[in-house]
Order: sequence, then structure tokens, then C-alpha cells
Amino acid sequence: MAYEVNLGHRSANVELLNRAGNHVFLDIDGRKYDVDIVMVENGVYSILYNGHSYNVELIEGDSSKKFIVNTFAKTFNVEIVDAESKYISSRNKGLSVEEENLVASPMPGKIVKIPVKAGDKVIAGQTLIVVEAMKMQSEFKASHDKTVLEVLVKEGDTVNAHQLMMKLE
Amino acid sequence: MAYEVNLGHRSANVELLNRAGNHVFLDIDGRKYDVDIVMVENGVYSILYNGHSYNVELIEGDSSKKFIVNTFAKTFNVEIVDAESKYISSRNKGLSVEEENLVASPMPGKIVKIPVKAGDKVIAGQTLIVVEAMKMQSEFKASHDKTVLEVLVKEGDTVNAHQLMMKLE
Amino acid sequence: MIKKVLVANRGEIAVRVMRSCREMGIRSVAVYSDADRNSMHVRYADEAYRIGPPPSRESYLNVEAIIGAAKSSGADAIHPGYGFLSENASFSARCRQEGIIFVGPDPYAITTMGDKIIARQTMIKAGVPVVPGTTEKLKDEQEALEIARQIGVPVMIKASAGGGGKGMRLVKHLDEVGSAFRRARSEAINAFGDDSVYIEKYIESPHHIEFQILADNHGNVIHLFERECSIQRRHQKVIEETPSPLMNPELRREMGETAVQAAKAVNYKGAGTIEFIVSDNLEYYFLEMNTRLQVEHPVTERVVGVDLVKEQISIANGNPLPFRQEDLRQTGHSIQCRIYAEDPDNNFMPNPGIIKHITEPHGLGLRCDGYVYEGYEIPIYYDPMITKLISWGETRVEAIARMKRALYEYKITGVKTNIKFLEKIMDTRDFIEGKYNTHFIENNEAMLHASRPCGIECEDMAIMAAFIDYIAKMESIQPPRYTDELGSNWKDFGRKRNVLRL
Amino acid sequence: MIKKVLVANRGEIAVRVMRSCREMGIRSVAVYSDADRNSMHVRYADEAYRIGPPPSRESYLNVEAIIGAAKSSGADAIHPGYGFLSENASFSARCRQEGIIFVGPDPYAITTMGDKIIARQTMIKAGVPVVPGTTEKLKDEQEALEIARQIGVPVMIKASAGGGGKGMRLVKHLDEVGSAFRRARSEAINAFGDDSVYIEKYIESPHHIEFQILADNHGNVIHLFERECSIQRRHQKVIEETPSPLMNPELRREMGETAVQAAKAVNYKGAGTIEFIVSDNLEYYFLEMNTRLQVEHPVTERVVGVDLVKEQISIANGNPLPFRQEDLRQTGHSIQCRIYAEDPDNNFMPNPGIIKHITEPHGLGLRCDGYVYEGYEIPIYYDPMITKLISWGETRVEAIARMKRALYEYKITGVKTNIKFLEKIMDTRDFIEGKYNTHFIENNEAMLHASRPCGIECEDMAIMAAFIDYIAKMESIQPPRYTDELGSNWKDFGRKRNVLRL
Repeated sequence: MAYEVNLGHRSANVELLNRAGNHVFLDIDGRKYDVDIVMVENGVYSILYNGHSYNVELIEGDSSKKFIVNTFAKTFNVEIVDAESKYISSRNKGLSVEEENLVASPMPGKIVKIPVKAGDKVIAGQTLIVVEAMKMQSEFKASHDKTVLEVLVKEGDTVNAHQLMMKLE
Repeated sequence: MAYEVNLGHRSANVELLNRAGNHVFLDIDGRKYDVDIVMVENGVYSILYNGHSYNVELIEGDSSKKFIVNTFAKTFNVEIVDAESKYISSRNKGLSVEEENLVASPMPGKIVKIPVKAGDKVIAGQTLIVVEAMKMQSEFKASHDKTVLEVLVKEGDTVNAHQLMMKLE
Repeated sequence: MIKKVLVANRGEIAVRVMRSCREMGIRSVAVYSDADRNSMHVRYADEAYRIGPPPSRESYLNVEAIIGAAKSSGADAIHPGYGFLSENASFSARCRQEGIIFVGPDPYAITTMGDKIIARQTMIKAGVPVVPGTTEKLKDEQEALEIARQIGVPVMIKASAGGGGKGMRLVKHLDEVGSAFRRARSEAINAFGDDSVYIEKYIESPHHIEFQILADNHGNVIHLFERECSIQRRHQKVIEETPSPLMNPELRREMGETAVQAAKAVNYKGAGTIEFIVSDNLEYYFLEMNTRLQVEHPVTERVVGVDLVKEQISIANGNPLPFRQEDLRQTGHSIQCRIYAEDPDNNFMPNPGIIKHITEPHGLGLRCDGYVYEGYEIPIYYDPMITKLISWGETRVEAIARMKRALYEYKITGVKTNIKFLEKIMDTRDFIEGKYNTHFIENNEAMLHASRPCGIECEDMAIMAAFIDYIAKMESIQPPRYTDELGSNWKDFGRKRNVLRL
Repeated sequence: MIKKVLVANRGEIAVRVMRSCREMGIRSVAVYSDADRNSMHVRYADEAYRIGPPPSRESYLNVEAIIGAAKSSGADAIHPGYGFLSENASFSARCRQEGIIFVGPDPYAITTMGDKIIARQTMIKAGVPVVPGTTEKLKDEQEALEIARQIGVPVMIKASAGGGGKGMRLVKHLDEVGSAFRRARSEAINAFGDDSVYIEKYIESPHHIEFQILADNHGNVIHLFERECSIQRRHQKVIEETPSPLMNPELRREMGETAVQAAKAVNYKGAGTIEFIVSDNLEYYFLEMNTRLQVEHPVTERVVGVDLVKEQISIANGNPLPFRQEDLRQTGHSIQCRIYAEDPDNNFMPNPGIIKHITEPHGLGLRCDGYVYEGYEIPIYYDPMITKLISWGETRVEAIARMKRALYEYKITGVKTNIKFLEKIMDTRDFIEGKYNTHFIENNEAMLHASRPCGIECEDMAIMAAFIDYIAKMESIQPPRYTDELGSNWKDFGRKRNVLRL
């Protein structure tokens, strides 16, 4: 069975052709790979391919199908698209909230200031919320003229990474 | 509820009196302890008691009730004796095989030589089995005059730590 | 004789101080906020006391709580580390009042060096060169022009109440002084409600070079040579090294003597650092004195072969310095990289979080001063620096090669760090040639933010690892058995996955 | 110029060699047996090739497989590390035949120094002192007495075919020579079927001191001073240090020159070590030469400031040595402890197994050369040494204090180690005073095997941790939900348990 795997903006077609213990034979976008792959520590894979020794580290993201993957050179977001994800994604078509309408904090921190409230009309560039982490304050600003739909946090709250703080429309 | 906890040859009476988050109040053999105890890494406990900072590392043994515990000074075998263990131990009374009749390897290794076979009579000091690990051979010898009841491994086998290799009687 | 030291700090510096205490047979006492119960310094110390809630001003800046912990534990001395209360004169005074040794200078030295204007005046009196210019408000255009002529262009006209570049005017020709003065003044009044401006020589390619000094209670003051600290982002040092690539023996001797003079001028005791600003043509000016241990002290320790924390404690014990100036030598070259939990591609935004996996570098010529461990959650309340990586080499070339090797070995997942950014600095021509000043990061922006190439095979490896991980998980989906769960632990769980069962 | 090095070894030394390769910009190639697929050297290398099943003779001693891997990978050079093929003259010759650079001496030097009798004769010819005595069979009592008189008592009469103390007789007075000769001979014939015996001077309190040498292809030979290696268990070194507490400048100079002479006598090239036996009154005798890198080379690297692996590769590249004898100095003091997976309380029986948890020491003046990691299973097939811990101090006292601190910080669970045994050595008076010889461990048996006191409070803490762990587990017993299992990973699992939910 072939899977679709998204790596950043690239979408790859991946098929597992054969396997025996750590030896895995697969096809990625038509390239055949015969590799020896072992998880040596949790989340750390050692891959031997054609004599080359690769080390790849990964962390599971929000779901079991999403990963942050570190190679020597670069960090990627990787997502496995299986039948279930395709079904969900087809069902959600047209229903999805635009990402720019959701204000989330990229890192954990503390809400220092919320100079707007639900119902406010805001203009592009206007500060919506100020989050402090490690002695540095970050201001989140509106990208376009919008209306504040809902404020989900209050001043003094601590937030987790990727926590939704505000909805706009 | 009080538990019996064995530490080496010592048997202690332990009772959990109260708890709130990491703060635990307990009684060990009549001594009252009010401690702040946290598992900081898996198997690594940090205990603050009376201002003192203790680090205790533990590994689970064969069962969930047995532990190898490292303190700064010493390593102990610790066993929790709960109702279930007491019941099993009372049922087994009189049935238990004497430990000296069981030959087990203390470490993983490879069986180099078995100079005896089932049915052989052996005398105290006679070599029963030779195990090699890390370029060093260890000879296991009979402690008393015995008869070999059963040989559970063969030459060339690799054995795990604590694996039973031979039964005597 | 000090027998027990309370370390009024957290993070790597708390652990570092406790390490030297342990080597000296001195017991160490940690203090911690509620955000730091699991922090390494609490685990490392012999004793530990809670001092308050997470925000610094309620814990690590809470003088009463810290003095209380010192009294409860019976500590003889308090080591303040850097930051927090380390340059707080009233804390130093309070310790003395309470009969506790403060491992650092007396309140007089802290106060004098803590006030920019007083420090400047004191240095001028002691014959230490300061950046030419005024500190007082300029009366009028005429005075501005006179002074500009005296000190020579380029000069900078600055608002006394200023900051953030506002009310600042660079003057390259004398005939611009008048208009620059007027504009700076009008900007100043608008921005700060105060039209005071002053004038200062402008250093075009400034180098930040500092000298480590040690002074005992018997009048002996020595320096332990320089540290080059010009590589900074947002005015925070990122990389430090010693010897400085800019330095020559003559200048080193001269600046070292000046640093000793500066310390003597405030009757300094303990370890301290004189910071200088140095121009491309090697004119140097006193900038400020840090009356405490510096973050970058390890490069000096490595090249001079001295444990500065031990020396601090020895001085606090009243011992004379164990060496004279002529006993000290610089051997080889040392570089320090500060590893921050931050996102270099997003304006260096801090990135606290949980350390999922960490592998720290080891081997010849490396030192790694950190405090995080697997499973540790870096709190949101404090500094984003998680580790200092220090390399040593027989030559600067070797120290750079070793640092690159160390950064390659350093693996951390769970939080974003500046490790790849530091690797790129090591590959930057200006750095390799040792030709850089405080503008280094802005001058090399493009190169430092370029992402490294990951070819199609490299990409496929990333896809493969994620795919195989996913497949392995899918195939093992079955409610774990009761006994499995009981018997399993973290590491066993890892072990079971060592061999993939696809 | 060497561009790619195959490291024909495993464990810490393979990783250590690869680290220097990486710093030199040289690609590294690992070879591994089936027992080592997960081993650190395979992960660390740029390339990796399987060479056979777990037993050494089928993998790490398998010349064909290793040469094959070198050819497949296109490696220019092979670094043999220590052990395995490092002192195998025919392997060195084979590499040359295949056009691969062997990072080590030529077959002649290996062969000459590898044969005890030839080495002894070669050294005598070169004027290097050897242990007085004969190597040939003694004809009769008369000859025995004559030689004993020449070299002076005490002497040892030894069976040529001997070993394990059999056929060995210590003679303290000349009038005992006759009976000792007869008894040694009869024991020898009974034990080995060969009555050849020889006579050798007996060194009562032997010290094992060795000199590191470096020799290039241009006739330059230098030494990098001594290492004291007298602390041994079962004839294996446990602790090494430099400088030797026994040494004085005059003896150092003389022995160093002798070591250079010894190396020149076999036209040596590369890094090598001359081992000496030294008596309490500082008579020294050539013991053997190790024609490779030593396990204990890091103490020399630290005190002399030289990367010996880089020098080996530079010599192999045909470069002249970059320094002369007079450029080299010893700075401070360095000690190495070998950490073995073994049970010191059970005759040092090896203890392979899975590393459950490991915390390695860090900070000023420490180096940790290891290869194990959490979750790694130490194979049963190879050496039980898992890490070398190297401390440095301005003085020997500081180096010891730092080593104690490092051993305190070093935590490892899952396998038994000799860490606590090493800590006790650091606390032993003879060691602290630097007054020890190869009998140190037997002389201090009682102290070294005494268990440390753990008072009632310490015991209660052990009970408490186990009890709380058990209770927490009991209370969380419920079949984990499907989604939990899917979403959980190792580290998250740990994290959930960070805060006890009792």
C-alpha cells in the first residue's frame, strides 16, 4: 500500500516493498531504498544506506501522524497522510477556519497584555496580545483589518506552545 | 494501610499518612517523615527532607514489587511485601526449591563448557558450568555433594542475567 | 574558613559554583522558586530551600527569603553567581550585617561601578581612558561644536534620557554639528520630555574586549588577560574567545595594567571584569566594570588554568592570591558558544519547553556547562541560556574545528536552539579570519540565516524515519496488557523499540 | 593527504579517533559486528560497514572483511585503535600491500617489539637497561648461583614455559639459590613438561611507569613525558596519572632519553609507548613497547596539550613533527579512571547489560571518553570498559578532588560498575600521598572493599523512593487508553510521572 507523506511543501509517495528485521526495502517517489534502519534511542533512528550512516531524530507532533524531524542539515515537519486523514480532510473541505484568523503562541509563555476585547474592530498591524517568555516580550499583531471574535485567555494566564489565544474574523 | 518493606536484611514497617501533590507524610518504623518527593527523571527521585537534598535512583526488578535502589553510599535490594506477596509466600511455604540447588548466571554471557550431564553425581567444588562474558570466564562450582537433576542450557548458548542454567538435588 | 555556601542563583551557574564547592569540600545550599523544584541545582546541592513563587522578584530577588534560607541552613557564605542579586550593593551590605560572607566585592565597589557617571568620573581620576565626550547636558550649539572639535569626528549626539536609538545623531563632519544638535534636541523633547543631549566619540567598528581581574584583601590585584566578546545579538553576547584575534602583546600588557588600575581605583576585592570598547586602530576606552563572575569566565579558566570560583572563595576566606602576575600565561586558545533555547529564524524568540532528548558532546578539549536533562521542562520565567559549550585548541584554528565538532555532536530535541546558527558562525569567513566587531551578526545576516542544503537523499531519510516510526506504531496497536504496563518502565519501553518489529 | 579513515575498532576508542578525524575534516568509516549495529561508533561515523558475527575473531580480527570494507568505502587509511589488530604485524604489512596507509608503525617495529626475547636483545644492544638476568635456560645450579651473585639478591627463578605463579621461586639470600633452583625445576617439569628455568632480578615494590613517544618519517623522535600506571587489578590498569608522583626532573629527563633511544632502535614511526618497571629506589628497566595508542593516552594529551590521534594521522601523512623536545612542557596534573562494567565485590566479574539511566559528569577540568548511552545494551563479547574519566588540576591535590567530584556526578543504573571502588581509591591514604606501587590494590584490600556507611536516614530514603514508586504505580493501574498509547512516547511517559499523582 502506498502512502502520501508530506515533508514541508513536498508531497512524496512512499511504499513499503519488503522487510526483514531491520532491513527495509522501500520506494520513495520511484527511488528504491534498501536500508538498515534501527531506533537506537527513543525517537533517534540510525539508518545505514549504501554504506552511509545517517542519524535522524524525530518527535511526534499533535497526532501520531505528524512529526518534527531533524536531519543533520535541517528540521522538517513531516505528516503521514493515510486513508483516515484523507477522509477527514475531504470532510473538512470548505469548513476549515483560515489560519490567519487564529492567534496562537509559538512558545509557552505568560500573557502580559490584551489591549483588545471581543467585538473590537482592529486594523492591520495593531497589537492584539503581548506574551512574555524568558524575559522577552513578543507582540502579536493583526495581519489584516479584522474583528475580534473571541478572546480565549486573560492577562496573567500562562499558555502552552501552540495554544489558541484569540479568534478573529 | 501499613506495608512491610524489605531492604537487604532489614524489614521495615511503612505507612503513608498523608499526601498533597509532591508532599508526602509517612511513617517508617515509627519515624515520621514529611518530605517533598519528585520523580525528576524516570527512575530518579529527588527527595527534600529537612532541607537536605537526596537523590535516589531505582530500577524495577523481576516484579513490580522488587527494586534495586542506589543511594549515594550504597546499593540495596528493596522489596515491597503487600497482601498478595504474603499470600503467595504462605502458599509456597514448604514448596520452595532451595536456592543452592539452582545454578543461575549472575550476568549475561555465553556457555563455554558444561562438563557434567543430568544424572551425574558431583562433589563439592566440582565445576558444573563455565560461562564467558567480556573475555573473562567464570566457573560455577557445586557448593556441596549433589546430583545433577537437569541441564537447561547447552554449550554455545547465550544466557541472560539470572537465567537458570542447571538444577541439582 | 567557609564550610557551607548558599548559591543564590539557578541554572548552569548555580551548578557550576556547586561543583567547585564540592571539590573544595564545602557543602552547598540551593535555593529554588516553585518553577525550579525539578531543576538540576536543587538535585546537585547538599541542601535545598524554597524561596518563593516563579517570578524572579518574588524568589531569586527576594532578599528576605534568601537570607532566611542562609540562616536556616547555617551557611557561612552566599555566592550570588551572575545576574539576579550579584550586583546589588544593598544585598552585599545586608549579608555583611547578618554576619554572612558575600562572595563578591563590598557595597562601595558595587555602587561606584554601578552608576555610569560616577564610574566614568572615578576612572578619569584614576587615569583610565574613557570614551571622549561629555556626560553633562550640552549648553548650546557652540559648546557642542567646541567639544566635537576637541574629540574629533565622527561623534554621536545622544539624548541623556535616551534609549532605543531615539534622539541619537551621528555626525561625520564638523559642519553638521549644528543641525544634528538641534534635531537630536527636538527628538529628545518629543520622545522623553527632556531636551538634555550630550556628545560622545563614535567608534566605527567597535570591538568589545574585557579583562578578567582578581583582587585579594591584601592589596594584590592581577589580571588574567582578555576575552573578546564582540559577537552579540540584541546586545547579548553569543560567542566569546581568548586570546582576542585583535590583540598584540604590547596592547595586552597595557590594557591589562589599565584594568588593574581601574580595579584598584574602587579598592576592588574578588573577581571582576573591566569591559573596554576598542576601535579598529586599537584605541581602547573603559566601558564598564562587572563586579561579579561573567558568563564567559570559562574561556579564561581554560587558557590560564585557574578555577575562578575557587579563587573567589579563597579570597572571601581572606587568603592572599596564590600567584603573581608574572606566574600567569595564556596557553592555546579557547572559544565559548552560548546555547540558547530560542528560534534564530524568528528574531531569536525564546523557546522554552520540555527537553525530549539530549546528547551532549564529550572528548578532548571540550567543556560543557549546562543544567538541563531529558524530561526537564525549561521554565518560561528565566534566561533562555541552557548550556555553555567551551572548546580549547593548541591554536585558534583547532579551537574552531573542535567547536564545530562539538556543535555537530550536540543534539537536542523538544525545544528550538541556536545550535545550527552557531555552526554557521563557525563557517563564516570573517569569524574564521578573526576579523570581526560588534556588527558581525548584522554584517553576515544573509549567510547566518541561510538554511543548509538537504538534498533529495537527505530529505528521503527524514521521510523514511517518520514513515517507519508510524508503520511500527500502527502494527503494534493493541491494548497493552495489564502486566506489561506494570512491568514496563520508560527505558524498557525504549528498549523494546530498539529492534523494529514491522 | 588522508581524506577518509577506516577505524578498525569499536567502543570508546573508535569514537575518540573519529572525533579527531572530524576536527581534521577527514571522513570516518566504521566497521561493526552484528553485536554492534546499535553501537555509538556506527552512529558517529560518516559511513559504516558490517564485517561479521559478534565474536572478535570473525569480525574485528577478520582481516579480509576489514580490508574489504576499506576498499568498498575508498578509505585511504586504517586506524587500528588499541587491541584487536593494532599490534598485528601482518595486518600492517597487508595494508601496505593493498595501498592503504596503516596509521601505526611498520611490520618490522611491531615484530621486533612483539617478541619478548628479541625485544630484550634489541634493547640491550641499544643501551637500554633491561631487568638483569637471563632469558636462556640455566644450565645448572652453579650457573644460577653465579648469575644471582652478579645481579644481586633478591632474584626470581622462573619456569620458561611458566605462568600463573607456577614454577616460580623467590630467592632472598644467595645460600637459597641451590634449593630454589631444584624446586623450581621440578615444579616446572611437573606442571609444563619442560624443566627450563631462568633467573631475573626481583623488584620488590615495582612501579609501572611508561613514556609516550612520537616519531615521524624524517628521523625525529620525541617523548611526551611519563604516565604512572601502577594501579592495576588482575594485571589490568585501573588508574593512570601524569606526572608520576615518583618522578623527579633528572630521572624524567634520563628515562625520556632512554625511551627515545628505545624507539630509535627499531626505527619506530608513529605514536608508541615504552613501558618501564621502576623500583622504589628509582632503578628503571625496559619492560616492553606498545606499538600503538594506549588506553591512557588522554592524561598526556591534557598535560602536554597535544592531540595524539591528530599527530598519528599527521605522521601517517608524512609530515614532520610540529614541535621539538624543548617545546614541550607538562602543565598541571591529570588522572584517568577507567570505568568498567564489572562487580568489584565479586572478583571484578564483568557485568554486561542494558544501560537504564546514565548521567555523565561535566564542567571545568573534566573529560569523559565513553560510548554507551541510555537504552544501549553492552554486548557480552568485548571489553568491559565503558568510559574513561579524565580529570585535570593545577596540582595533584586538585586533580584528585576533581576526580572525586566527577565520580560523585557519574550515575549509571542497569549494570554494575567499579565507580564506588574508584571513589574509595581516591580516599585511600597511599593514593592521596602518591606512595603506591603495583601492589596497591592488594595492600589496601580491606579499605577498598569496605562498604560505605548508609545510616538509618539514608536507608529510609531508599525505602521511601521504592515505596512511593510502588504506590504511584498501583494507583495508576488502569488499562491505558488506545489514544494515550498512540500519542505517548518514552519521554512524555517520563514527564507524566514527573509530578506524582498519589
